[in-house]
Amino acid sequence: MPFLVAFPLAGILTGIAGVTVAIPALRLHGIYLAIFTLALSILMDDLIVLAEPITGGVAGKYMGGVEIFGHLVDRWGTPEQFFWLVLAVTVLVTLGYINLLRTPLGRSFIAVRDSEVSAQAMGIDIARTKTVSFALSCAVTGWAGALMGLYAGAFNNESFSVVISIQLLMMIVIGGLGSIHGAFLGAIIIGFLPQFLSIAKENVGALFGGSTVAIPGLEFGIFGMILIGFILFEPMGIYGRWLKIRTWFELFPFYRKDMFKRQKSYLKTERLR
Amino acid sequence: MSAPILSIRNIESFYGPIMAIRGVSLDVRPGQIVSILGANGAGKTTLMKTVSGVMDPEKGTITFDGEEIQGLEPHKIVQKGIVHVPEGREVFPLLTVNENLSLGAYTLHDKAQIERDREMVFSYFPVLKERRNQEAGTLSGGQQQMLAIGRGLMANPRIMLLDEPSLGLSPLLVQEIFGILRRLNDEQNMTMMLVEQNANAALELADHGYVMEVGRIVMDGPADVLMRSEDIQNFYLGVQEEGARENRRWKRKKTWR
Amino acid sequence: MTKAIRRLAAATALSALASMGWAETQGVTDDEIVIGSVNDLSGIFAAVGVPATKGANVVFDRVNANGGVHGRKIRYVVEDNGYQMPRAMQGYNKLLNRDKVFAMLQSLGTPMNLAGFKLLDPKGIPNVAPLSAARQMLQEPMKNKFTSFSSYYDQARVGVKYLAQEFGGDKVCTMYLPTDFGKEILEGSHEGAKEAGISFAAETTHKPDETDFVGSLSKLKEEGCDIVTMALGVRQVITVVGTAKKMGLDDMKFLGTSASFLTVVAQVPGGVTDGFYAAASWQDLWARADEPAPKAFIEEYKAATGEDPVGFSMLGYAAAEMMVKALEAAGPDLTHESFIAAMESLDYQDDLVGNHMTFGPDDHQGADTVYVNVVENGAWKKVHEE
Amino acid sequence: MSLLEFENVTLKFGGLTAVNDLSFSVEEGEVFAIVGPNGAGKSTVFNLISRFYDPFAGQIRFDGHDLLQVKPSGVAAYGVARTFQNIELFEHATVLQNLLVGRHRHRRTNLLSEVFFTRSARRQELENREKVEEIIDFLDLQAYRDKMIAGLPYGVRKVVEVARALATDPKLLLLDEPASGLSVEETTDMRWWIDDIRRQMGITVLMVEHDMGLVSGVSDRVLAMADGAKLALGTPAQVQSHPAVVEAYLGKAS
Amino acid sequence: MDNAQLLISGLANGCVYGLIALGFVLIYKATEAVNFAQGDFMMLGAFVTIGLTNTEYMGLPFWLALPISLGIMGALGYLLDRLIIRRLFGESQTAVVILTIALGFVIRFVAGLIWGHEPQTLENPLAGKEVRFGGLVLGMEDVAVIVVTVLLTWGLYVFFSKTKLGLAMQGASQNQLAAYYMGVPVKRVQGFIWGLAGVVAGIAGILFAAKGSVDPTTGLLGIKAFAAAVIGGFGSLPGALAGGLIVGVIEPFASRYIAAGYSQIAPYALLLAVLIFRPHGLFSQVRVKKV
Repeated sequence: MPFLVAFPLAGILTGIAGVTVAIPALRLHGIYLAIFTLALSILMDDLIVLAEPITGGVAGKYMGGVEIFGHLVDRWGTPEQFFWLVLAVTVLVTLGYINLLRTPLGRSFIAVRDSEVSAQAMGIDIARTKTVSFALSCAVTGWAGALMGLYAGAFNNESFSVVISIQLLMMIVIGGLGSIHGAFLGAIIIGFLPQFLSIAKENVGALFGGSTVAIPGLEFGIFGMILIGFILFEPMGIYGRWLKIRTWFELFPFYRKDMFKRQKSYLKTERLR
Repeated sequence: MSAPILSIRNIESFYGPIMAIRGVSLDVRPGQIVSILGANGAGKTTLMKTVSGVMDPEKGTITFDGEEIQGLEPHKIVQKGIVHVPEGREVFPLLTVNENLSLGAYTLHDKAQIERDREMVFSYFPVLKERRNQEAGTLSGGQQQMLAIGRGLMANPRIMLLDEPSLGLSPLLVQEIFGILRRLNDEQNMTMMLVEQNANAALELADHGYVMEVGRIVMDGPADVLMRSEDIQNFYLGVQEEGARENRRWKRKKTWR
Repeated sequence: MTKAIRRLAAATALSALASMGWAETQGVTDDEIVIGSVNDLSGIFAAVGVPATKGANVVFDRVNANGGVHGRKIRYVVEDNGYQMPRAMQGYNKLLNRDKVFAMLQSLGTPMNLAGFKLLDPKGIPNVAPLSAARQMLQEPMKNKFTSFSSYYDQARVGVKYLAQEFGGDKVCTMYLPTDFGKEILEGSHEGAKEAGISFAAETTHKPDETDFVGSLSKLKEEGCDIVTMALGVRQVITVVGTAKKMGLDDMKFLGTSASFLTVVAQVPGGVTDGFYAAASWQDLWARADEPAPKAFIEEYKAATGEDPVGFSMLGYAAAEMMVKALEAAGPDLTHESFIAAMESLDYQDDLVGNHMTFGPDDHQGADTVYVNVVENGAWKKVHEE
Repeated sequence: MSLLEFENVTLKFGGLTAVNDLSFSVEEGEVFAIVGPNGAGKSTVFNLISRFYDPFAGQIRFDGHDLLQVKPSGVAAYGVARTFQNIELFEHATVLQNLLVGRHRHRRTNLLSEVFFTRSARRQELENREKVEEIIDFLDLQAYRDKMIAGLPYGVRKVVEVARALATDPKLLLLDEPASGLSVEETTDMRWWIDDIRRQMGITVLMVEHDMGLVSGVSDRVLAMADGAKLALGTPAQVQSHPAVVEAYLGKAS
Repeated sequence: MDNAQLLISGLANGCVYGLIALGFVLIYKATEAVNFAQGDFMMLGAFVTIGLTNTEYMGLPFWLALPISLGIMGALGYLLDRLIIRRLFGESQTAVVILTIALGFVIRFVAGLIWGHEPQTLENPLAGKEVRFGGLVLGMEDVAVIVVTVLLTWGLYVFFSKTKLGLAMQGASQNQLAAYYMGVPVKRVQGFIWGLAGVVAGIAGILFAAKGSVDPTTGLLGIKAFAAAVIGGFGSLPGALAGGLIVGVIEPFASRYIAAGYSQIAPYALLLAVLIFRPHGLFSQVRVKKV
């Protein structure tokens, strides 16, 4: 099957998979939904192994380059082409996303998030909205998976583990929750951080004249500390920091230090639905 | 006239960059009922929250019984005898009515006293007794309001801060609640600071009134004097000539603006 | 006949080498050789990757301190893959493009290695002694791939055969995690049962977070299993053996592979693991702590790192020694071709791991022996080799 | 035919009867108020119309449709909009976005045309915005158009909720305590707005309210409820002077 | 007979899940935050005790080490709240969730740094002893786990429902503002509960380390315990125990009777089934909001 057919199809199929997941998950909220999806991801691992004829089981599958209009796009052979392919997909998806957010469907997402009762009273079908959101996010993730496969060249049941899901979540936190900017900023940081750390590690090692001795888990440790730092000092992520800097310049010289100081706030139970 | 038990001087509070109260000063004397009137967003609730410590003031002092209490943690302020009765949605929804009342007496230790108080609350609000084993979240809006007031009474406060006790209550209940407040003031000499939209009832009950607009106190005086003021009558008591329909959008300028 | 063809191939390779003699080999400068590794330093196999890396560093530091190999210092760059595919790919990328490594040593993880081959093979970069005992480590093109030891498959196969002959069991069963590691051992157990002429009776599957094995052991008991091979996490192996003892399944022989062949497994307090078998492709370190080679290693490792070595430290050390030997044999004119030729010429007795390492043009697996060991009084004891 | 008909509706929660054999009807074009003590079942009537609860017995018809046959999200499609006693706005969105959500029942586009923002999607957005701006003008919300709900004062939120309900272009508007917590000044505004909603927009209004001044000022008919059942029904003056209503609800003074 | 054995060891194992789940529920019940590092706390508790007890480390007598390590764990829990979590007071619980996930990374890193990555077993007086009745065998550690878990669940249940402080904690989780209005020192109460959760994690860790062995990744068991808490209906203490027991019992029966390849997914499949049919767990703590 040509890539240009297979690729959209991948999104559609994962979208359908998203729908099948969404239907039983419709009545779930918060932690219940979180653990539901977590359990699913654990199950998925085993399903991939069980579905060996399709998935190649533990041995996994391999993916070479693909041809688009006669251009060979291969991670290893023609990295520039690969880059353009990924960039194009990312830009298109982001544009679609922005469009969605300014049209009825996108607004109904916000409505369902903030108040299910009044969304219903506005004529929004909660079940359908949630299902569509699952389908869309799964479809986009499916494309990401396809590109990831093209990037890694090989994938099996362990390629896409829970740890990656957690990492993705962390990306969003570091970038800034709930904004497209934040997602990109976070992805950039998380993408470069491991490489940056290992480079830094070598240089530090060289500085002290020692060898590049590895400390087990150092990266995750540092990663965790950076995250804790962000949540404590810049809960809005890098994007939030950027907004503050922008405000500072916009208002200069009228900026007050406590402009973003939070007044005490208090939580109420989320056990009422 | 006795010395004020609660005295607020030049308080300023912020929500982020927005100044919600801008230098408010007021006094409450022992045994007095003080009403604060004002439009929505004038800063009345913010003022109360600042007194009870759930918001920090940026400037100014709050003196209670000779001690400065501004910026103290809220539970310390409760221990000193200031109890804030929030509007009705602030009950503990998954606890029973009885448990809500017990928590009201959190700072007290005399078990017999607590049980007496509980019976007193039940006598004021019989419906709460009927529903004492029901989860508070399942009560109707008005019943939650009653529970919030009853819970405040359980703390045996020296001064009660009441935030819109009549919100969402039927006219009959509003009368009853204000009757209860009156009785508390008469029988137990309870000091109260009251924020109300129902200015009629509030001024009727109060000894002294303050009017807040956009974070400032713009007017104050004994309740009966305020009730006679033309501005108050126009803007807070709803006493206005039912003019011709054509004039209905015409708004009189408030003299203090 | 085949020999002639091979010689011809070697000759063409040589002439090809000569024709691009100026082409610089990546990762080699006048004073440095860069060796890379994509290892797990933080994920679920950190307990393997970390000591192995330290062991290798001990060797490289010593060699560097003594002036390096043919005047070149060795720089060993280890990337952490956290046992994740995308991280592994990033690691390979960095090593190949930024560090321009000459060869890879001790990359961990079967799927990660397999994916890495896609990058290594086109550049002909050698992958030496990967920390994976899967058979695919020597898949085609085999030219640039070298492993030290026999695969899990062979370990399970030989172990089952030994136990069958020794104790006359007639039913083999396998407890495994459904991963590449588990499947290898499962297949090896099947093959071992076939070769021993007994039957394969049952299998049970598990999750890495499973902590209770009463159910699966009852099932195996019900099926009448005599020999149980295990492809589980280390903690789980200990629990399984302990639980079986409690349940009184004394006739069941448990067999692990090199993945369970760890000193800690033998040293579990209370003799819980006594009587547990492990088929591995090297010999235990601490059981031979008094023999000269292990003793010297333990001392050197302790002096360099300040801690006691474990089995994987020994493997890392041995792999690095092998790398150094090959680099030395390749001579001062170091290219991939000269290195591969040197690797293929290696033939030495490694007293530390207790193996004879031989390579040849069609033998890229160093040691072929499988050692069957048993825990006795808190230590591993070798009972069989094949 | 009446616009909204309740016919012998009964609803029980566990052992508790929340609505007891209630019948009433709302005529097109009128302002109909429900009054009654706290816990009388007034909000429950609204929630029945919104289909949040299934009645135990009885019929609810709107504009000739059997309401009991539709899902909660289908009620809006018939032209019923509502506000909530405790304000249920979309907190983390702007006033404008809240109002645009109100337009959701008029959505003609599908997922694909929205993702690609096709001509029809663009045209629809323009129409929606136009309609919403009309309502913003009508309720004097210009100053708050791009403000987040989370930071707005209580009085403004109440108005925004009415605006959002109006954005759906309803035939029937349900207002649950529109004046509670409002100052006298704001209540007066609300009163004129309700009047305009009925007169200028031709929308029928059904409201629950405690402020008898507002109720008698704008409503044509009043239903007084107690314990889930009908206590009295008639003009504001009739109901206000009904002895049972005075005893259970209004008390001495009024 | 066979099944009785499966049941009883499943119960013992389920109690371990229940113990960790108790920690989750404790914090949730008092603060409505979810501490995703609870499993890592347990691992830490196990290692702290190993560090105090085992001969290769400090070699203290077990019964002396026990209170010390529980004290350390309690202090760690309290300090965590005091120094970190308290700064997030009043912020969305998502922040706490992500923070504790990150904290888990850090704890695993630190534990690996101190105690290494190889599995270790706690030297304890119960090791190797077992109880037999009829043909059933149960390790002494298993008996200890069951007894301690049941007592602890009962004790905490009484604490929450009968004592003033317990009531105050429940109130504080439902409405922080109102709790303050009642004079409940909400932050201090939360610090106390984090400390208590640390102690519970310590107990779980000690029992777990005595029963099997621990390494720095042991904390990932927390995911399964979290699932158990959710099955029970997050926020209910008896629910946590029930959920733990269900998961614990389903495991041995699944691996005994369900075909290989499928048996290991049984607990997760069960979790999905429970959530589909009872979206808020068996002992649901979620109510419908009145509008």
